[in-house]
This record gives sequence, C-alpha cells and structure tokens, in this order.
Amino acid sequence: MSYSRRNFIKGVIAGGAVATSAGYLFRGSGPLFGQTSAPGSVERLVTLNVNGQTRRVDVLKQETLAMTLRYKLGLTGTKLGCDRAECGACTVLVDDVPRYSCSVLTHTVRGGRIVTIEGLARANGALHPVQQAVVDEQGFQCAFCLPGFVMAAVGFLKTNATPTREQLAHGISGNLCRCQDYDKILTSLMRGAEYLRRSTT
Amino acid sequence: MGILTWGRNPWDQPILTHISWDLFWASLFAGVAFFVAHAGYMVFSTHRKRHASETDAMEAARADLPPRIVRHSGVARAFHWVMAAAMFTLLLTAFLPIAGVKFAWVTWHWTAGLVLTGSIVFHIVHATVWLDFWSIWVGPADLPELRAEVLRELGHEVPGPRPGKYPLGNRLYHLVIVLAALGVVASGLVMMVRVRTPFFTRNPYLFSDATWGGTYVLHGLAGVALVGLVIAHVYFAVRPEKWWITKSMIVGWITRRQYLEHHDPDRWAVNAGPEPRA
Amino acid sequence: MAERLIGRNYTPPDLVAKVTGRARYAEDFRADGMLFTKLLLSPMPHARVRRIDASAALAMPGVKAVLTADDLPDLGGGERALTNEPVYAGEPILAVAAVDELTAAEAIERIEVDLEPLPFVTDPLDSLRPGGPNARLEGNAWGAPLPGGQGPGAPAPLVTLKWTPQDFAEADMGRLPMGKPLEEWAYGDLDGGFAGAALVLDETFVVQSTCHHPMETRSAMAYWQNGKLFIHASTQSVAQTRGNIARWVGMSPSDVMLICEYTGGGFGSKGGGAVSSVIPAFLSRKANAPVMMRITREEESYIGRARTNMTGRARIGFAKDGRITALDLYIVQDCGAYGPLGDHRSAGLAASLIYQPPAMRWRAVNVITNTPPRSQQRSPGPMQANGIIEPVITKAARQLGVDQVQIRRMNSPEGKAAFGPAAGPGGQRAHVTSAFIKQALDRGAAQFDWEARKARAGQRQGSKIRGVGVAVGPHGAGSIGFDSIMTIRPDGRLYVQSGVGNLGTHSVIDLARVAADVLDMPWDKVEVIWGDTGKHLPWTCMSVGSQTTHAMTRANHAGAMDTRRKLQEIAARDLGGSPDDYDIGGERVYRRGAPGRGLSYAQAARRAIELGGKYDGHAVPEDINPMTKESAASLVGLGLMGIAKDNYPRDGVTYSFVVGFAEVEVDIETGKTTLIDYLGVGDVGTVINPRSLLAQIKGGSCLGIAHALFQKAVVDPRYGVTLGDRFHYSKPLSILDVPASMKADALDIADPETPVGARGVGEPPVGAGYGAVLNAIADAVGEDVFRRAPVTADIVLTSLENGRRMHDPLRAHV
Amino acid sequence: MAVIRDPMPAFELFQPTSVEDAQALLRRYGAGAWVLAGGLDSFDWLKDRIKRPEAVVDLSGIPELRGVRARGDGLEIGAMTTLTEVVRHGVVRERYALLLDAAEAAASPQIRNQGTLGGNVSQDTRCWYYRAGWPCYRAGGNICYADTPESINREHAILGADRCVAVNPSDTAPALIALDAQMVIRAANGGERVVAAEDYFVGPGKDITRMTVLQPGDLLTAIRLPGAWAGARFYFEKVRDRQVWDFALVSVASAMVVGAGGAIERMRLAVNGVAARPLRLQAVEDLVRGRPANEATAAVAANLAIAGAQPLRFNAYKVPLMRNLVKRAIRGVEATTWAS
Repeated sequence: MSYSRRNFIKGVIAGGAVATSAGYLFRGSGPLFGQTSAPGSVERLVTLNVNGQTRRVDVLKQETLAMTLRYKLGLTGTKLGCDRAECGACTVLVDDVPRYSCSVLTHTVRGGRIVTIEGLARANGALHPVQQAVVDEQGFQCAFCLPGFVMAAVGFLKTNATPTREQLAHGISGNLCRCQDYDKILTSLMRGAEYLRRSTT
Repeated sequence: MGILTWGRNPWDQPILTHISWDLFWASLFAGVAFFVAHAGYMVFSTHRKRHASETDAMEAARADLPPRIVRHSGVARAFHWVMAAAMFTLLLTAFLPIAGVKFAWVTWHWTAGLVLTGSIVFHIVHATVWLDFWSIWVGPADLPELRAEVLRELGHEVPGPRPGKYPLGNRLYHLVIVLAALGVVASGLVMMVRVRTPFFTRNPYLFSDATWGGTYVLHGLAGVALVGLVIAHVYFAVRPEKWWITKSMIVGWITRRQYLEHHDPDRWAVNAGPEPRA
Repeated sequence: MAERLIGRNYTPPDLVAKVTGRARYAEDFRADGMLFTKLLLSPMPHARVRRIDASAALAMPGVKAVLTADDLPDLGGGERALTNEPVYAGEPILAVAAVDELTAAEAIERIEVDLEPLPFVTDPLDSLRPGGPNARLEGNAWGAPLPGGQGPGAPAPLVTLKWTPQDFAEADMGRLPMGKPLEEWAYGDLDGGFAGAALVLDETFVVQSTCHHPMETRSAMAYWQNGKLFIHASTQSVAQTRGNIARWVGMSPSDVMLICEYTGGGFGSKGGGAVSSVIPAFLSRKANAPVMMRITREEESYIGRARTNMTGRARIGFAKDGRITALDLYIVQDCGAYGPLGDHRSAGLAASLIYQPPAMRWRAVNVITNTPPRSQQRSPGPMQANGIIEPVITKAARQLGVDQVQIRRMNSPEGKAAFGPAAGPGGQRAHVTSAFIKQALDRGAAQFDWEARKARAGQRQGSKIRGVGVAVGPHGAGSIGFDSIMTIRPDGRLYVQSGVGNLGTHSVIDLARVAADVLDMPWDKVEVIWGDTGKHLPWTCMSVGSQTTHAMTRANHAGAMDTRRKLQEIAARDLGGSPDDYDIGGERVYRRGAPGRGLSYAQAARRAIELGGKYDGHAVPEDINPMTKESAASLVGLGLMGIAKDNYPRDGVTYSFVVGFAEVEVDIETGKTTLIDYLGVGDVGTVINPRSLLAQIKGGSCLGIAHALFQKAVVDPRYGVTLGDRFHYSKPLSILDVPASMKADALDIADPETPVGARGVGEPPVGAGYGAVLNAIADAVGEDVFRRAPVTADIVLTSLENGRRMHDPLRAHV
Repeated sequence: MAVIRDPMPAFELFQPTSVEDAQALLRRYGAGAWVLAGGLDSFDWLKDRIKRPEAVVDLSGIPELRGVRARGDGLEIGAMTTLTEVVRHGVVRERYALLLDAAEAAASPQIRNQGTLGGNVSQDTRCWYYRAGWPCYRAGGNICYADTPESINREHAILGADRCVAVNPSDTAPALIALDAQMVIRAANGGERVVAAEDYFVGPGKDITRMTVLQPGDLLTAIRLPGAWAGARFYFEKVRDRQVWDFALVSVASAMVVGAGGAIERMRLAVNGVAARPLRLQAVEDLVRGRPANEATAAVAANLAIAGAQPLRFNAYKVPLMRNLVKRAIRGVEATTWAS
C-alpha cells in the first residue's frame, strides 16, 4: 500500500511524546500529536491579545483561532458554523479586520489585536452601538450567525462608516444566515452604523 | 520496492491502480545491464566462427543462387519499421513523463498504440498468407539447434543444425515480444475507453474497479517488459557481428555468402532466381 | 390598564444574551473531564457490516470507548444513531470517545470495518424500473399508512414496487411514468372536468432535494449524574424531545434532563431532536465521563436531514376564463434512506386547497433511495406542490390570455373552503378555518405595482429580460390540544413555563404575551421560563409545521383564563360575591363597580398557596398530559397556578397562506437570473409580533427563492455518495442574492376559530417564494424553458440556445 | 483503515521571516513541506486529512512578499499581498481596474481579507471528485470520475481536457493574463525566473497533478503588472450561481486599446472556468486587431473562441456562455434603463 495514511501514522508514533495542552479539545495525554518541536519551528506557549487582555495559551501548531478562543479561552460567543471559511459564524476581528477564525492558525495572529463578540460591550456592560441596534431592531432569528455578522459589520464600518444598504450588504456578504433573515439583519446593522456615527461624533 | 500500487476507491475499498513505476526503472536497468554484460562477455567470448574457407566452399557449390538473397520483402520491412516507430513513440510517451519529462502525451500514446495494433494485425495477416508463418516460431524441433548453439558458444566444433531463416535467438526474442506486445495491445485497446478519443464515449465505468486494476497492471507489466526487450533488441541490432541482419532489415537482402554462412539451406530454402527487387 | 401586547413590537428578553455571545448553544457547554467523540461514517450507500476490528484503536492512549450499533437498543426497525446496515453513504457506523478530537480521529483511522456492499439506488425512478435495485433488503417503497395512521411520518409498511416497461414508455419524452400508485384519492368528476375544459395541459416537473443546513449542526454533549442523563442538544422542541431521547436511550423520560435554551435553527431537521444526539449519552455511560460530539458541516450534510425531492406530473383542465376544471396529480417522492415521510400527502392536499379544482385525483409513490435521510423541511409538501403545479398554471394563463394574478385569484379558496378527498366520517371533505387569499392578492398586487411591472415584463433591454411572477404558498398552520402552566407568585410577577424550542421564531417568548394580555399584566412583570426540562415545562407542540403560534396562543390563552378564573374565585371567596362579580386589571382582581374592593395579584398568590388544592397546583385538571402533570407537581405551592389544556373548539383545519410577488431579470446571454424585487403578503391571522412575522415571511420566502435559483443536493450515481457536502456546492442563499430591501406585509385578519385569532407563518412563504420566482423566470423567458429546479444559468442558457429544453427531464439529484 | 475528514492532523509549523529561510525549510522537508499563504485552500486539504504535510511553512511573516510597489511604468505586487490590499491600492484602482474587479469577485470579504494574490492564482481546482479525496488522475490515480457517462460535471472543462476535466477556479488569473502580468518565481536553488502569466498555469496534458509551473521548492514571490495595459478599456465578468462565495462557471477578462478611428489597436483576452488553466485567446486577439469593437467583430471572434470545445454531459452551456462572454468583452454590455 502506497497510500500515505498509514505511513503518516507510523511517522507520528515515531515522533515521540509531547507536552500536554491545557485546553479541552487538544488536551490529549497520548503521544499522538506528533508535536515535537523541530528546531526553528514555533513555540507552543504563546501570548495572545484578546479583547484587550493579554492571555498566555498553549497552542498546538495546527490549532485554529476559533478553537483557541472556544476551547482554551472559554470565549464561546464565536461560533463554528462550517469550520471551512464558508459561513462566517466564526468571524472575529484581527487588527480591526474581519477574519474567519476557523481558518486562521492561532500562531499566525500572535502579534495581532483579536476582538470577539465578547469584547464589544464596554466593561460596564454598555452594549456596543451595533449590538444595541440589533437589540433595538430585533435583528436575527436563531442568532447562531449573529456574532459573526456583528463582527463582520463592526469591521466593515471601520472602513466605511456611512454605507448605503447595498454597500453594507456587500460588507457582510461573507456571512450566511440560514433563517435568511437578511432583510432584518441589514436593517439592524444599518441602525448600528447610525448609532456608531452618533456615538463617535 | 513494491510491485503494485494500490489506491482506495470512493468506497474506501483497496483497488489496484497500476504497477509500481519502480519496475520501469528496474526494466530499464535490466536492459542496460544486459547489454553491458553481454558486450563484456562477447569481448572474451570463445564463440566459434565458421572458417572463411568453409564458406568459400559452400558458396562455390551453390553458384546457382543469386548473389543477393531476399530476406525481408519491402512490405515486411515497412511493417517492421512502422512498428518500431510506434513502439518507440509508445515507450517514450509512456515513460518520459514518469521519468519527469512532462508533456501532453496521451494522444500521441494512443495514436501510436493504434498504429502498433494496426501494424501487428497487418503483420499477422501478412505472415499467415504470404510468409512462411512457422519460420519465426520456436518449437521442439529447435532443441538440436539450441544444443548446437550452446556448444558453439562453449567453443566446440559442432556440425549440428544451423538456423533456418531466423536464428534461434531471433525467434526466442520474437516469442517474448509477441507476448509482451499482445499484452500491452490488448490491455491498451481496452484502456482507450478511459481516455477521450473520437471513437466512442469515454467510459471508465465499463468494468469494475478490480478489472480495471488488472488491466492496468497487465499494461504496465507488459509495457515495462518492452523497455528491457527493446533495449536488448537495439543492442543486438547494432552489434557488429549482427549488422548484416540489421542491414537486411533496411535493404531487404543478404548476400549469397551470408545466406550460406549463417543459415541452413534445408531449413530456409531459397530458389535460384533472378536478382531480387530490393 | 396595560397596553395590549399582542400586535406590538418588543424586545425579546433573550436578545441581549444573543448579541453579547453569552447565549449558549449545545457546543458551548463544558464539563470537567469532558471527552470528545468522532464518528466513523459508511463510505458505501448500502452495505452490511461484517466485522469491526477496533483493537488497535482501543489500544491507543487516550482512547476511552468505542460505541457500535450493538450497544444501542433496537428501535423497532427505525433509524438508530449507529447502524450495522448502512443505507446511505455517510451513515454513522461507530463512534470513538477519546481525550481529544485528534486522538479520536486517529483512532478511527486505525479501525478496520469490513463492509459487504449491497445493491443500492439513488434515483427513485431507477428503483421503480423493472428489475431496478431496492434501497433496502425489505423493499423499495413505503405503502399507504397503516390503519389509524395519519399525518406526516405515519407508520407504513415497506413494500416492493416495480413498474412495467410499458409504464416507462413515456420516460424518454421527459414525462413522468405513471405506473401503479401506492396511495391515491379522488373526488369530483375528473373525466367530466377534463372533457369540459377549454385547455388541458400535462406537464412533468422535478423538485430538488436540499439539505436543511441550520447554522448550528446537531452537536450534542451529555453526561450522567445519579442515574439521570443530562444532555445538551439542539432541538426545535424542548418538551417533545425529552421523550424521544428517553426512547432512543431506553430509559424513563423523567430521568432525562434536556437543556436547550438556544437552537441555531432547525427548519424541520430538529423537530423532535436528532437521533444522533444519543451517541454522546451512550459513550458517556461507557466511558464514565462527559462526552462532547461536535458534528461537522460535512457530517451535517449526511445526517442532518434533507427535503424530500419529488418528481410530479400535473394534468390540469382549464375553462376559457382560466378557472380550473380538473386536476390530476401524480407524485413520485424520494424519502431517502429512512422515512416514511408524508410530504407527498401534504402536497396533494395543498394543491387541492389553493387551486380549488372541482375534481381532482391524487396518486403517489413514496420511494426510498440510498441517499441521506429526509425529514420535513420548512413547507414540507406544499412547497413541492407549488413547484409542480405553478408552471402549469402560468403556462395556461399565458395561453388563455388571463392575467397571472387573476387566474390565481379566481381559483383560490375563500372562507371555510373545502379541500382534499371526501374522507370524513360522514363522507364530507375537510375545510379550512378561514382563508383570505383574495384580499392578500389584491393588497399585494397594489403594493407591488403589479400592473406597471407586468407592462414591462417580457421586454428586452440589451441582453436582459424582465419577468414577474406570483404564487400562493399554503401550509397547515396550527395544531390544538396542548397544555400551559403559569404561576402568579407572591412577588406579584407572572411566570410562564414555555416548552417551545427557541429556534429564532421568538414564539418561545412571544406566546407568553397572550397570557400577559389576558391577565392585563405589564410585560416587565412577566418571566418566561424555557429551554430546560429540569425547569418543569408543559406539554407543548413541536415548533414545526407552523403550528406553534396557533397551538400555544390557544394553550396560553386557556392557561391564562384558568388563572383569571382562579383569581376571581379567590377574590369571591375572600371578599364575597360570586367569581363573576370580579374583574381584573392593574395587577389586581377587584369587584366590578368597586375597584377598591379587591386583591393585588401578589396577595392572591399568597392566598392561593394558603388555599392549596387547585389554586397552587396541588390539584390539576385530569385531561392534561402526564408531562404537564409532572411539571406541575414540581411547581406546587409557588403561587397561584394557571394550568389548562387547550380545549377550545375549532371548526376546520387551520391553514395559513402567503402570497409572493417577484420580479426577476434574466440575462439571456448568460442564463443568469437576478431577483429584482420581492413582496410577500401574509394571510396568517392576527399578528402577534409584527417585526418577527414580517421577518418570517421574508426569510421563508428566501428559502423558496434559493430553491428556485440554485440550492440543491447532488449525489454521484455511480458510487451513491453525496457530492454537495460544502456550502459552495449546495449553495444556500447569500445576502447578495436577494434585493437589499425586501417587502412583506400581513392582512392581520383574525382567524375565527381560535381565541387569539393567530395562525402560524413559518412555512407558507417558502412555496410563495419558490413559485413566484419560478413563475417570474417563466414570464421572462418562456414557460417551456425549464421543467426542473433549481433554474440555474445552465438550464436557461441551453434551452434558449437550442430552442428547446435540454436538461435532464426526470433525474433527481443533479 | 477508515476514512475520517476532520480535524487537521498534526504538523510542524514554521514562520520564516525571509524567502531564503523559507526555501531552506522547503529544501529541508522536501515533499513533506507545505507552503501556506492565506491558507484558505490549504486548510481544506488539511482538515479533510487528505494532504498530510510534515511541515507547514507560513509565509505571512516575510515582509518582502507583501505590498504593492511601483516598478518601472508598472506595478509589482508581492505574492502575499491580500486581495483586499490589492483592491484598496490607489494605483490598482486607477490604472488596473481589471484586477480590482476580478479580485473583488473572489469568494467573500473575509476571504479577501486573508487570501493573497499569490494564493488566489496558485490555488487548486475545486473539482468535487478530486476534492473529495477520490483517487483520480490528478490525485495520482488513473481515472477521471468527472468524465464518465454518469458523472455530475456541470462545473467542468470544455477545452484542453487531457484525461482530467477539472477547471481552474481563480478569478484573478484571467485578469492577470489580460494585463500581461509577469510572475516572479524564486527557485529552490535561489535562482529567480520570470514567466508570463499565461505560462504560469499548466494543463493536465503537461502536468496532471499541478495547476501551475511551480515545482517543489519554488516560491511565487511577486506579480508584475507592466505599464503597457494600464488604463486600457477593461472588461471583467464572472458568471456564478451565488453572488458570494462561488466559483466562476465561466469568467472573462480583457484589456483593449482602441485607436482614434474606433478600431481595436490591440487586445488581450483570457477566460477561466473552461479548462484546467485559464486560457489566453490569442487567436481572438489577432482576429480583432484592426477591427471595430462592435457586434460584428464580437460575433466572429466569439465563434473562433469556442472552436474545438468539447462539452461533457452537464456542461454544454459553457460553450454559449463562453462565446457570449467573449462577445461582451469585445463589444461591451448595454446598460439597462428600467423604470425602477
């Protein structure tokens, strides 16, 4: 058999024991991670800037930002809808830019400012203007896509604070809503843009 | 080194995909190794050659024969060279990409394959109807010749039988190449269903995965065998002591002297007659 | 006096949790020592497991347990979470629990499963061909429901049905073969109807299957404590899923604690939960640790349910003026690997209802194939009926020179319109509770500026042609007979228990507003308790089939009326007079004409506790469901308990309707259709939550629009494997595929057969969107350009290019 | 040995800061190395557990691979520049709007925020049989599952098929060909070579397992846009099912310079979605030279464009679609003036 799977597994087993990760998803105790550190490769213990806080995390090399947030840092507001960069539920801001956190290796954003849905509201609990607008307009139905949409909108509004409805639709077009409540979502996020302008002037 | 390459079909069942391409390298190596070995051997070989005086005597005795004796008709030669061209095209288009030279080879390959098939079909018909069909085959009758050849090789003086039209080595080679070529042609014709040709709708689902696997392996084994065989063939063709045979495949005739020196006139009877038309 | 809450917009209390990311869905829960599971899926569409060798996997460090079908109870032949005879590619065969997903996945790669391939079929018509393969060893089609079975999913026998070669004679011409049906009904004079028709059309249409694909997959987490199962799963019905889980696990419902405060969508795929959710439950018991099962999107494509596809043939007779004289409908439904599904029956009834043919015959075959299992998907049946029949109506209207709105208006039901066969006990036909479709068509036509848009339809500018379309989407919109529990407690607040799934329709909260209105309670003093069977919920309908608004407004109305009566009784008992002398208002119950004589709700609640008996839940009505009784028992003594079953009378079957209007632009050089404008008008009874209602109409319409334009499910016929397991293959609608502003409206005419007047709305817009867009495309480029959906660019372009339809006429799953 | 898709297998991760370091790593790991640009194509392969590299070399930390710089009378765009950065660049917007239109048509905003121009042109095909991990020609096997009498092949090739009928999915590729872009490649031995965009892509005849000329160890470092076509008359159109996150059924990109008399002086035209590589239609370019950019020219040219097309069972529409898009590229599209 020349298929690589078996050989790969053999290779991994030969790789030897590894340190355990602190999180849930990749917490395994066994030798199966193959997480030996070749010279020059990334260090597993990293410092992340999430929602304005500095967090030390043990991150596997193949770990995505969504997994780190959800399973290492307890930030479950970031949802996984497809885990394949297609639905946008996992959208977070990295240096103000909306990214699919399911398709970002955590190691590649070590130096970035990461903001999730949990980091939008102020410390006193006051909602971010876009969040407030969603509440006021009763945006979203099942709301599983909500965090991703809101983060995409917040990111987009940093580049265009006065969008038309069409422009905003383009800005949040990387997010799917299966309730297909697009009209009301757009209405609430347009209201959010308005609140945001008001709050900054 | 594995002999076969396996994959997994969409149902996760193991399927044969083709032979290991290591076999190509092995065959190439074997072919080259053979010619190196044989050439080296020939340098020191004690192979007994007929004395010139013997041949002179025979030639004198058979002055009735024309000075040039037709060995290969024009049609037979045309077949041989068309087939050779097809075979080289096939081998090059098959194995250059494996060796790392990438180009669009598929159409060349199957076109050459069709030419080869056509030429073989022609050859079979031609040989059956117009030629001495059995002259090229090997049979029990050839055992004394084999023995004589081996003894001569060992430096003995043997009167024993001489070859008819085709020397024994020639005929053995023909036998092997017939097997390989039939294998490669039969499997290749079936495989044409898997590529796009003007002849029929492409249908890789004509057979089951397992049947296709077998077909690919047969094609691969036969094709790889041809690599070594062709090397050996070319090697012999260019050897000095065989050159007269090669030349006959180009010009069509051999000299009366060559005829008498290398062949057994009883096994390859040539009528006295006029000059051959080249 | 508080303002009436019904019909007003408000902010549901769960929204802040949703916008801050605090709302927790099934995969958001964690437990100490939690393990993870991964599934081994069948690569074959039909096979038998001969042998499983998991020894190498079990020997791996970190692997805690392997679960196979042998560990699961038999469910009477019904679908189980794991199987030894997979009947579709992607069906789970076993599950591994390990310390993390990576280990579990690597363990699965070390498991040897020896599968024996069995015959399979992916296209329903192939299974009906002479000698065609059967999807299951036992047969290839579901027969008519067993006696007493009614409704979708009614139990039916599995039979083998093959049609004759003669039956397939017309298949080559693209017409659905109509061999022996397994179910049929008829009413009226069908032959007479056709004989008297000025125009008879006979058309075949293929309605595609699509996966539900809620944003939240059916992930679940489970653990055991003191013999009780705690399970976090995603469901459309908290109340009714508990019993299902108990049955799937083989335990008592009262030992199942189901927690599901938030559901990330379901659309019918999570009606009563998901059978796969018991995998972590069993693994948790085996491994003695909590187990999380994250279902990937690819797995959701297989186990996540899909709409039944149908190939339908409709022969319809029309009078000169467009009135339908007869309808002969034949449906071949593809149930996927399990079932039975009843969409084909709902489709037949819906056709009978919205087109009101005086004579109709419905025949159907309910085939099973080795494709992913189906379940009801938002508008199960009626949407497919819209697809099969709308193109025929549109073609007839064009040929007869009748306006598209008019032909639908003249054929639409009105008032207590009859529909379906004469199947009642006295041989009478069923009728709806009410229908105001004509008003909806009139209002919509005016709002959509139908005449002006119609005037430019068919005109060409450059390569673009516009077209307009209209369709009526119907659906059953309400069940009856569910329970409600509420308590007024000594703190003066009203606590309403809600067993509704919180899947985004807001009805989980909305429907408590009925109780608040009845009791004249300010909204800020109402607490809704939901999402956890440990919180003592009443027997509630599933949030499927647009029934919740109707069913639970009635139940909550009944519960609130019971509360009100008890308030009056307590007041009369303490303050004299008869209960009827008392009125309520301002959070008080008081003597009519003497507002000063009365009790505050808080006082009444304390008195109820003192009085006990029926007042604080010690005694409950006989007719309520055992689950409601059990919940009431846990709420005893907390305050004044209102508890009742919905026993309100209802004359007729409740249906809702949405009329969809669409304008499209088709680029005839690319075949691409763009939706320019859309309006949906609902005839859905009294409006409870206007903003939510309009969102339902638009969102539901969008699902239909996506079905018209591009959404699909694709199966490779050779290997029987799903190909469209990614969103860019299956193509759910994006925000840029619809206009930036969509329009919706509702008539807000109360249904006379329910105390609150409200009917459901979730499903009807789907068929409206589907039919309206199909009709608009036909209006732009011709009715004969397509006979299948989705109507993608390739279908339009090749038809226009060749001057005739070129697409595969009958085949499913392209 | 059962198949499971998800989660990503373990690998070694490297984040070099220079091209030289990256190449040293690629040399060190050979066939076990995987180059990671934006990752949006890569993660699919990795999460599906079909590709299992030993080491992933993330290029995002190499500054010289990022950014848009002036070069001569044109531009040089680092291969790791994100599509969003390309789209927002002033000179691109002003002089190379063709690339802007093409890049904006790619996938979704989040993907454009992360996906790179180099990655976009180098991505693998989306043939769903191949991406499912089936052992087809492209995956090293000996069958094309997409070209059988039973295959569902609506998205597949009508031209240039050679056993494999997959198509190239890139949106920016045809635009770069139309702009006569040059691809700068650093070979494993450190040598640099520059190939024309149309020669960057390879069809299955030439190499059935690759989409581009990149060999193991090669890195695409930059894409150069010459000044020759800056500000030309551009046309880009991508026909797709969904307006977001969908690959082209067929796309067309062209740059045209029209003389004072209205005749086409020169034109470059490429289509994608019809073959395993984006096709530059040189015959069409030659044909239209000197002719007016009108319907008549377009019609002749478009028919030439589709010569030799061989549709499969479900993709015959691509022939007229390609023809019509080529037509549009030459004669343009009429604006509509509907009342609303």
